[in-house]
Amino acid sequence: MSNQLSALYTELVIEHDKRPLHAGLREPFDTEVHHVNPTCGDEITLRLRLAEGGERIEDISYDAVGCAMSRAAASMMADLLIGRTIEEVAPAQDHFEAAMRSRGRLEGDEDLIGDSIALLGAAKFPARVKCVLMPWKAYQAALVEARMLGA
Amino acid sequence: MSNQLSALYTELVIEHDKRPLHAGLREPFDTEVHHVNPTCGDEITLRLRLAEGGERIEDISYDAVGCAMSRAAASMMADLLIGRTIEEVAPAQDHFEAAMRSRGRLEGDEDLIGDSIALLGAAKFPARVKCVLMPWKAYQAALVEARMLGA
Amino acid sequence: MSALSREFDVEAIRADFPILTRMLDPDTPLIYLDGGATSQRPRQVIDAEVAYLLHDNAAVKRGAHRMAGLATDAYEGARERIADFIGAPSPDEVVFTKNATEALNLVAYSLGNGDDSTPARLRVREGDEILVTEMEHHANLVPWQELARRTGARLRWIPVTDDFTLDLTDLGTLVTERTKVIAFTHQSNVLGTVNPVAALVEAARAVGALTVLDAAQSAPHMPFDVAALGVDFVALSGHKMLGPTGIGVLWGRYELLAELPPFLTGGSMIEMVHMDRSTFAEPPARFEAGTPPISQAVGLAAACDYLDALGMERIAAHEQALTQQALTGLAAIDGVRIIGPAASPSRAGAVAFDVAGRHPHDVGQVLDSLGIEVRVGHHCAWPLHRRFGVHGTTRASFSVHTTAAEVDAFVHGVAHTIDFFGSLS
Amino acid sequence: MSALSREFDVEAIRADFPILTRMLDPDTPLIYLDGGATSQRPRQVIDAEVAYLLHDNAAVKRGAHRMAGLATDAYEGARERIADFIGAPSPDEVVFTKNATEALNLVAYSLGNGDDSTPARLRVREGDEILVTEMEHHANLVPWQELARRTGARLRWIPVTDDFTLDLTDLGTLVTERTKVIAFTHQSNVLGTVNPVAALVEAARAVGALTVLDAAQSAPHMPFDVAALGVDFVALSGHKMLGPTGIGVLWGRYELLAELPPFLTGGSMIEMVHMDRSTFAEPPARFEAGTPPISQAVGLAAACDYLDALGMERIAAHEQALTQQALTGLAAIDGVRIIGPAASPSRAGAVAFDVAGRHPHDVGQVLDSLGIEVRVGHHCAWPLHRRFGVHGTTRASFSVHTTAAEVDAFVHGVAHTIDFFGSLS
Ligand SMILES: Cc1ncc(COP(=O)(O)O)c(C=O)c1O
Ligand SMILES: Cc1ncc(COP(=O)(O)O)c(C=O)c1O
Repeated sequence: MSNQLSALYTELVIEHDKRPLHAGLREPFDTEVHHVNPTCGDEITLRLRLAEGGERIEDISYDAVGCAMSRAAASMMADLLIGRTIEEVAPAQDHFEAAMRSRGRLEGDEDLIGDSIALLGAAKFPARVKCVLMPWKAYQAALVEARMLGA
Repeated sequence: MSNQLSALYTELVIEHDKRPLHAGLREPFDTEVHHVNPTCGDEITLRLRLAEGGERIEDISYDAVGCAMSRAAASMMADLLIGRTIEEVAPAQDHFEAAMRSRGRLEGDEDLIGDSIALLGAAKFPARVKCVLMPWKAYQAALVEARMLGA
Repeated sequence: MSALSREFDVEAIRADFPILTRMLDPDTPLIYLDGGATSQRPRQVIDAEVAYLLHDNAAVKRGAHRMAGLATDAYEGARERIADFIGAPSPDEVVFTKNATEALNLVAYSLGNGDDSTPARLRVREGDEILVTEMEHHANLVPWQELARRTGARLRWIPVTDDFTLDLTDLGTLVTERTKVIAFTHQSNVLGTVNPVAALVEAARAVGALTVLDAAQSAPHMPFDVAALGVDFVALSGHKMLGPTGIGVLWGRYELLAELPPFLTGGSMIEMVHMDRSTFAEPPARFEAGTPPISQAVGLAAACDYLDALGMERIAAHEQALTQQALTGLAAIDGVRIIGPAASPSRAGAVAFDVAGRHPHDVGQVLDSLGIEVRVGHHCAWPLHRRFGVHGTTRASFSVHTTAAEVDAFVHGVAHTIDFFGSLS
Repeated sequence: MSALSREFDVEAIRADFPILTRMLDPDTPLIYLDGGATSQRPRQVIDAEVAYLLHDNAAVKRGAHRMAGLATDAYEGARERIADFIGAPSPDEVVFTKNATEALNLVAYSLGNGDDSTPARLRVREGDEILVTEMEHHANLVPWQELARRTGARLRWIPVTDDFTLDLTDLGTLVTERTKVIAFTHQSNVLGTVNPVAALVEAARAVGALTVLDAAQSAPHMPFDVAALGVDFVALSGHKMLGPTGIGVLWGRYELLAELPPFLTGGSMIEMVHMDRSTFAEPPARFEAGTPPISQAVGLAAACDYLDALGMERIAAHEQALTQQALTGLAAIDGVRIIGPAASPSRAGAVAFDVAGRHPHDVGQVLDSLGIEVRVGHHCAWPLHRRFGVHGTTRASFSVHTTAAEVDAFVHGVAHTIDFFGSLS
């Protein structure tokens, strides 16, 4: 197995791909979004449930069709975010997106992003960056919608 | 004066440009056409009058706005065609068009095309070929129309 | 292998494509199997474009100076060259566009742009029908959806059989007196299927419908002759036939182009312009608004020279042989399902497949690590993928410069992919 | 001359344009004064395009392999470069088209393509008004005539004064509550006049109309900043700014692009496609159907680098000086009438003129015999020529590589033309 591939398909990625956490669509939820990657046809439906006046993420459930990277990304993200406050996770989100877009120049901070650190091998492959960020974009959209509903 | 220019603006061209023959629009006529060169905005209105059951060109009258070349071409053409039969002039027309499009490779036959031989200097300048052929195109269109009316 | 393809000197051809010597990693040479998306350019094409730029560059059709004459000659000469390459009776039937997509949009928009002076045949209106197929590239589907939406016409489609061919069983009911256009692809960019042009042309003629052929995938890979095909319009892309990006071709029968309303408007396509109204030039000028892709036309003409020098028959034979090699190789791998007819020569050199349980992105990623560049996804033919119950496929496509050794490497690469993912816990 | 333009090393610049060493006749060097029609390309632009083709060429945005990644980087990098060059707040506001003409058609068609879900502001309908000017290039006139024809909207125009500027006297009545669009040129390609953008933007804003700026002639010749101009859409051509043919740019405010319906449809501009309906991607992808002009975008980015390295302020100063030199020179020749403002710097470097009694073709022919390449005709601005009672004009336009000696040769050439025809019987 080449170094290149082992940097991408890490054990953690394979594990999350095979046994994704928090997968499936659950009730109750505040908002649901559906995102598509138009270049490959991958899709994610994501539901967000907030608590404490919209400050805490009570649940994220999802249904993701996609490659190993994007499925693992969804699983890792849900596991990272559920139960935490929006304020708490904002830096993780920013940091992860920046690192993914850095073409490998930015090393990830595991304390901030947890298992998702295992995805950073994909940062060198622009087409795969989209796969990995799709669940995060969906979360963001669901959050924006939830805030609009709340406002 | 450069050779190039003297081959274009021959004495005959200048003469026809200054004192165009058969110019102006006259009655009676069978058909009238209006042609435009869309790249420079030059225009010609040409009237054709046939005789002898449509076999002989009784009159060609025209109003031409254009460069020296195109004005001279109209004058020379009218002078060449008026009074002759359509059958007689067809070879002149074919020969002149072929020579004009030959980029100077084809020498003109003065017996066939008369004064128009003086226009062949323009054959090396693709943009000017259009100017020179415009009156001939107009004649051709007027003839086609006349025949359709006659038929 | 036929005598023809044995004569085909791929190594000599490869020497014309400098990019093929490129390394992806220090020890990974490039194996480019994505010519179906865009082809690489031989140096002859690059050189022709550069030579034009260094000697004759000027605006075409607008100037009277000598440079403008030279540029216009180069541009109109390219039009003649391309007319000759596709068997067009006249260069005036060749319209330069920016890509095949614009060529198809041109027809779709122009058919909606007419007024009462436009012949009924060239005007799509409410109640009319437009027929496409289920295997179309989005470029030959969405413009027709939009024409239908704008005009109130109805879009219908010919389904695809389980054997990856057009299902013509109900053609008699799909083609009606209301059918104004039948638009279909010559060769599917996914399945490789080559469609029965004659049958569709006959059905269209019977009701007076126009035929629009998407030849983006076929023209670069087989002898191609618009006159013999009998269709009314053909769309091509320069960048898929060893030519530049930024140029495509619409071919159309002159008598149709002569009455078709314009699409893009602006400079060089007019006859007279007043503030409140304009009249338009004859074809092909009428359909080429603005400064055209001049150096790109020169490059495309050089690409036609290059293809013709190799010989389209021989190119087709070469690619057929490679296709058969790939099909046979993939068929022997457990878990690989080919999305397309199983055997050449009833089909051409795009080989799309599904690897059981593996997303195409992951398949493509492993192949890429071996230097093998194939395309993954829905290849702009989403409804076709839905038809076969897959989200996407992996597609290899073969070019004049592809070698049997590369096809071998590709087949081994696919086998390796399955092993690789199998080995991960 | 200002300190700025004195620093401007034209000889060094000329060394970058290999075509300038070309001879038209054995003893006639090329004096290219037709940059207003199309510019020549410095070797840096040609080299950038060739380097891309030799190393990174692949289809963009459609593949996942490394080559596709490199090509996409090159293409999207070019978008960022151009965004930066024109002062666009975001590269997502930069749409690549095939030329300025397509950019203008894109806006005109999209404004007619909406349905009830489209914001009223972005939908032109019967009874609406579109305002243009009498000095427009056909590219910014005919598309609006056609939009008016298709929708039943009314086309109106701002007249031009005898002083060759827009006549804003009746602007208050020309701009009404029904005005949906004001489309106007930044700099006339004939007169050289630079229009009062701020006044027109203000008038448009007062009634909620969109502004569309044709910057094909201005952006290559002066510091240009879309954000500062305050317009809503801007059209540019690559080939007029030292870049390739086959590429143009539409810039639009993101919030407008985000709600504007698509124009060309096909691959890469969709979100989801079903047989009977599709949804569309976000801008800029929504407006880039099919394979885009990839290597051309790379070339255009290199052209921006080149222009910025020279400095747009310095380029403007250089060309201003040449323009003033030409205006002064021509003014001294009997029988020459300049069609445009008499003095720089209230105008830019296109100098059109009429030679009493002489058709522009004949003037251009004599200049051409001296190696001086100027444009003749109506320059795609026919109504403007009608306005000034001329059938056509002769136009010289100046570029970064134009020297004072060339302008001198041009002025002498015009004098010589008059002598030449005067000498003929
Ligand atoms: C003012 C103006 N607008 C638009 C255009 C059209 O540009 P293009 O032909 O590149 O589309 C031109 C150039 O001809 C121009 O000068
Ligand atoms: C069958 C088919 N039609 C149309 C197209 C569109 O070509 P382009 O993107 O060059 O416009 C393609 C290529 O993507 C294709 O494969």
